[in-house]
Amino acid sequence: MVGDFLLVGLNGMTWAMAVFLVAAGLTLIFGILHILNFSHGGFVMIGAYLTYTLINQTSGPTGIFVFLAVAVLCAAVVGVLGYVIDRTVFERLKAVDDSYSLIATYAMLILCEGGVKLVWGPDFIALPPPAGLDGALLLGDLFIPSYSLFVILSGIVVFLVLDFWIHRTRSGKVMQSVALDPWMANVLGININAMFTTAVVAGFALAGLAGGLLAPNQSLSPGLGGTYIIQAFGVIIVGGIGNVRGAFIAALVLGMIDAFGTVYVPEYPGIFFYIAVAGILMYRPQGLLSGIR
Amino acid sequence: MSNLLEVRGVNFAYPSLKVLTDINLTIREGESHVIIGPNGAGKTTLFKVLSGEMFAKSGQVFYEGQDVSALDAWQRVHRGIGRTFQMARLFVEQTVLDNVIMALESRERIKKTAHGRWWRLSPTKEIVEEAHLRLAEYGLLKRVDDLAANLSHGDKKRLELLLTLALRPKLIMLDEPTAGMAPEDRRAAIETINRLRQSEGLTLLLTEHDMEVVFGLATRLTVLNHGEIIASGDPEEVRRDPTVRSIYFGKGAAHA
Amino acid sequence: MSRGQNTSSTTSAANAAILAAALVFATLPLWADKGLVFLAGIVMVQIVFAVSFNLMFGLTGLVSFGQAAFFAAGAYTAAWLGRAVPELPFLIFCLAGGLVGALLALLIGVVALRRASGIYFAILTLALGQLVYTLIGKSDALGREDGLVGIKRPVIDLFVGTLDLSIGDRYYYFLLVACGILLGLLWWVWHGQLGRLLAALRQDAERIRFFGVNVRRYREIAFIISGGVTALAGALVAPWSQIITPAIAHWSYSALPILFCLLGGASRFWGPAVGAIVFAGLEYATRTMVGVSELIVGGALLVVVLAMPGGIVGTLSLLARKLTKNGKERLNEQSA
Amino acid sequence: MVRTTRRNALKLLGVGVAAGALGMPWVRNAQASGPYKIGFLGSLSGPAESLGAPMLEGVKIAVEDINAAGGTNGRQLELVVRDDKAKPDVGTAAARELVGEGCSMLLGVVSSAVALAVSAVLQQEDAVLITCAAHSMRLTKEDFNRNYFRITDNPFMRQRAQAHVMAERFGEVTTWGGLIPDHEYGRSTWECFDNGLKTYYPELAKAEPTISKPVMTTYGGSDYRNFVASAMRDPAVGFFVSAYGGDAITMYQQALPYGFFKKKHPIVDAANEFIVARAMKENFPEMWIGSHWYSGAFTGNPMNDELARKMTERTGIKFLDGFIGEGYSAVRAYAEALKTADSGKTADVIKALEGLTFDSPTGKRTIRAEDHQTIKPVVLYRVRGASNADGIEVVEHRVIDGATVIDPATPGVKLTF
Repeated sequence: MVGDFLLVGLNGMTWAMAVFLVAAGLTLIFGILHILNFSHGGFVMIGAYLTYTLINQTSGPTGIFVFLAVAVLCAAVVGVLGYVIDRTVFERLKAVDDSYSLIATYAMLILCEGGVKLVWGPDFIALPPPAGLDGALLLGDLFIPSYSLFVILSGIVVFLVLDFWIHRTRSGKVMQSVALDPWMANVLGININAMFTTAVVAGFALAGLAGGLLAPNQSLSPGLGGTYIIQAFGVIIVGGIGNVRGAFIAALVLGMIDAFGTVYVPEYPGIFFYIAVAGILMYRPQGLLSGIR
Repeated sequence: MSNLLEVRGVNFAYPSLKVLTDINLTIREGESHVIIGPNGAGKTTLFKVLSGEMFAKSGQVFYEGQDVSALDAWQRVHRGIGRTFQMARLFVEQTVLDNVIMALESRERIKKTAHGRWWRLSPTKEIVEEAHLRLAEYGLLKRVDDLAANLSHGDKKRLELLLTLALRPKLIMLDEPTAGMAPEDRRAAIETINRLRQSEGLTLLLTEHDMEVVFGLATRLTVLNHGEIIASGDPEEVRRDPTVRSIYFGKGAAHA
Repeated sequence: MSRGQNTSSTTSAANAAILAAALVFATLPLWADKGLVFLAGIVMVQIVFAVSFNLMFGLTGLVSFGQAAFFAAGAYTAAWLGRAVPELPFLIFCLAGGLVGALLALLIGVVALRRASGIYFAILTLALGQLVYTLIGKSDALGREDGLVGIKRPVIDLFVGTLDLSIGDRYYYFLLVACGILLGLLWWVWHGQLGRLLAALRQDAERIRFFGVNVRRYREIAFIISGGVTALAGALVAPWSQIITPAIAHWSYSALPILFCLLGGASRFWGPAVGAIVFAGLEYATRTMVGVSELIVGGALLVVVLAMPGGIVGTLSLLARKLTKNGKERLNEQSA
Repeated sequence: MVRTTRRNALKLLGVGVAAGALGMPWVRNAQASGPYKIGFLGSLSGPAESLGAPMLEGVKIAVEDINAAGGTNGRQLELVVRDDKAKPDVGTAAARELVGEGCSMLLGVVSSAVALAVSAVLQQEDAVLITCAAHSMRLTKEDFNRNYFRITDNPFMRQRAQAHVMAERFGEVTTWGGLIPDHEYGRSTWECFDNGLKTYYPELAKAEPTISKPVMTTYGGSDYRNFVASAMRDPAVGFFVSAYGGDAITMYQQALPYGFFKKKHPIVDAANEFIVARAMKENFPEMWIGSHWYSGAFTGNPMNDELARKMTERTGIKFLDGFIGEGYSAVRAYAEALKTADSGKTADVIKALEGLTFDSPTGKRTIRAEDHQTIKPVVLYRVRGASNADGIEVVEHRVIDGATVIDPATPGVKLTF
């Protein structure tokens, strides 16, 4: 019974950290530019496909470090894509109403799907976890897949790095002030356009990184872009606008509720996520935490 | 003169900041009551509590002898309270005329007359005529078709006053009605407001910074400092009140 | 009186366009193939869906991301009643569908509007909508994941005789008339005192509050009318598509009216209609371009949004205003 | 891999553009002479694209073959292609459009939801539909109508045949569980498999099977770990899985580290063909998979060998999905029926199809006149990952005579056990 409880908790954690990895970049862009980037999932997908292709270029079994290196490389590539998109699309979205950015990024999601299909084809693809992460640890009679642990660890590391950046470094604090009051930041001589671009590039790089790290988590198909996006939306809104800490907490809370709900009320799998989102927003209409933190 | 608005023991606080402390205040019918005080004294908060935008943590607000403490702003408007804002609030995407029509129709909706039925496609002829009449009265007739957003600062203030008065309130609360106006406009505004009070039988409650306006308008004066009322009464009495003087000019000046 | 900035010439041009579109829809079965007629029927319903949504979005300024829940509520109610009590007249099913949608809107609206606003409201309605979606997919009476199939087109009793709508293009014309009536109603609400009040409420809720308006009540009213009419559109679509699946309650279906409104222009009554037609046209034109349709649809959408931030109708009317203004200036110069 | 699929996409694009050029919306002619027009309706985008695309390839090869051999009744076959995006409303619109263009003979359809939706409007549109994959039992049971035909097997045949083989081969495995997506198709496969176990274990293994309540899963998700954990806790040894496509890949991939496939054996996969195996390659755990058509099971049949050769030539893929064979067979069925129904009129085509026996890559097939279900061999193969160039190998295959596992023809009546 205790073992069951632990197992479900662990699965909830895995889900939570997977969604947090996707949500981290989303909440960063949302916090600074107030653009709810629908296409974020699309770029996570591109990161995953790129990882697949790069890993297949290497011969023999892939080790963890090669895998990590590839994921970081994909983050860089998607980050560059982010720079291009910032210049061509987001640049123009600053002047228009918030809801218009929703449709523009929705269009970009469709474009991502079309692009992935053109390059990689419509067939399902699977990438196995790298050597060393394909097994499981045995804790008593509890099976813990090492890849699950890897996802959990990745989520925590990404969170800690982001949190350190935002709270402990100068550029992070500047970013906070831009999010709070771009006008005032501008008055104080901060190049806010550069900060906007930094946020977008960082957000996209995080999408690419999430795609790379999560590529072995599920099957790859051109529909992958839509798989995580609604969960990620829920997480960043419940967490509070642009709040990385909030998103982290929200991911954990929602992941646990969903995992235990799915196990103990199997007739309605997946419904608990939405009940939790609605319930929390009704209790705390501005999310758990607010402001970029 | 009977009491129109009565405030009894009102307190208001934000989680870490006490804003209003034990406010007791009476507004008599027909008077022009001005509240003054330094920035951050709690004038705007007091206004919000009186108008129903925010609710006091404790204490009551009576209007025409009835407890209105629990009523929302829109309900207090139904009872006859109107207000303007420091920065004039208008429907900026609509024309000046449409703004006035919206106010007049709202009045009719409150009175539940045929002019205020929600399913009415266009405003009735009477409403449109009245709107033009009122605009003419305020010298805004030539701006009828302009977007409210394109009006000058003074015109915006004037239009907002028109809109508020169009609802025929008994008590009108003006939050710094002359803020940002040129001196000559100020004088005109004092004149208009005084004329209105007399012709329409209005009771006025204002906040104001400009002393010329304060003494041009006030029949009674209340001084608010750090969320407390430190003096209230005839303007000249208040002017001579030692506590007020000590707060404004420092301790020594009070005896001068 | 002059409201808005439409000059008479642009107004008449817009009227001509509306008339032409109505004419195309009305004569479609005479010259187009069945597939196109079917699509046109869907588009008509989607127009009502989008315009009723825009009552909240464009007029009142609330973004709901759960509008599909109302559409599905109407469709499922009407289809389910058609099975449970087939002897009752079809119009009762439609009205019941609308009523259920309105009630659901009341429920969701009261809860969501009381608590959240802005993007939080959008995500709250999204979550509530997904709840409805999941519950429909798990309900045996509603056919679970596979939906209700083989929905019959009705025979309506017209007092003087019965009209069998299952024959030929009759249901299409019925749909045309029904959607026309619903759009007429929405037009009335949009342009009438209520609509003007809601528009004012969007621009400055504080000001309208001091006009003695219970802001939350009116937002709820907008939400309920919007939900009710959306549900009516759903009720109408069931016998047309003859199958309904939970997909019509999914969040991606809620994204459609937002898409139409922004594409066409949310600030104008007919904007969402233009958006729906343009989007359907785009999908129709790319339907055989297997493999690249996503690229074309996505690309076109992106270009339209970036080039026309006011939507198609908004941008066109801005253009028209500029043109007529230039024309007037030129006229003035000439006369001078 | 990447290069071939891109070439495929371009080829598909070519077909699409040609079809688009043919399919002008204002053409409303139903030709009494000239070529017979056949409408392909299938998922060419969206989640089921990788199923619809090979189906279309099979259809195209059949049309080319028949036309190269002089056509039917001296008339050529003409193919018009439409995408249903696996959405019922898009499917119905596309079907109506095809009919409007004179294609009243429709075939294809991957998704059951689309099949049910299109099937419901066939009579109204005066068209015939032969589906090549849609497996919902409702189509030939409670929602049956005379204008609908199924060219392939159904869950009753498929899953009972699978249970048959299990009872025969793994008589000692008497405890069974399932991982079932919670939709009609999923539940229906489980009911049929459950029925098969109860029928064949006592008969063939002389043992009563103990069957657990199946684990019902979500679909289209990214996390199946909790479902896998539930299945691991289940005492059952044999497992039946009917998760599909990407969901199956995700589930298998997440099940691997738990040692699921070491603890549970045998695994029966309802219908994934080679889709999942080709994706997972060396990591693919051994399982028994149901298939519409497997070329290796019918070598020696000239139609089979020729189809397999052409397909492998075109795509470079060695392990071909069954959808190809079914698309091919559906065209063959129409061609055969048209020999007697040379008018091409719907009523005549229906009459000719009822009870029709025709040649297919799986040998002779007969369409039952009563409920329009085809009697055909049911195919199963045992596949596992391998360290060869393809990454997978077929260890063995079994073909069960369809007539021995088929359901009684009861059109209009819901299937009950």
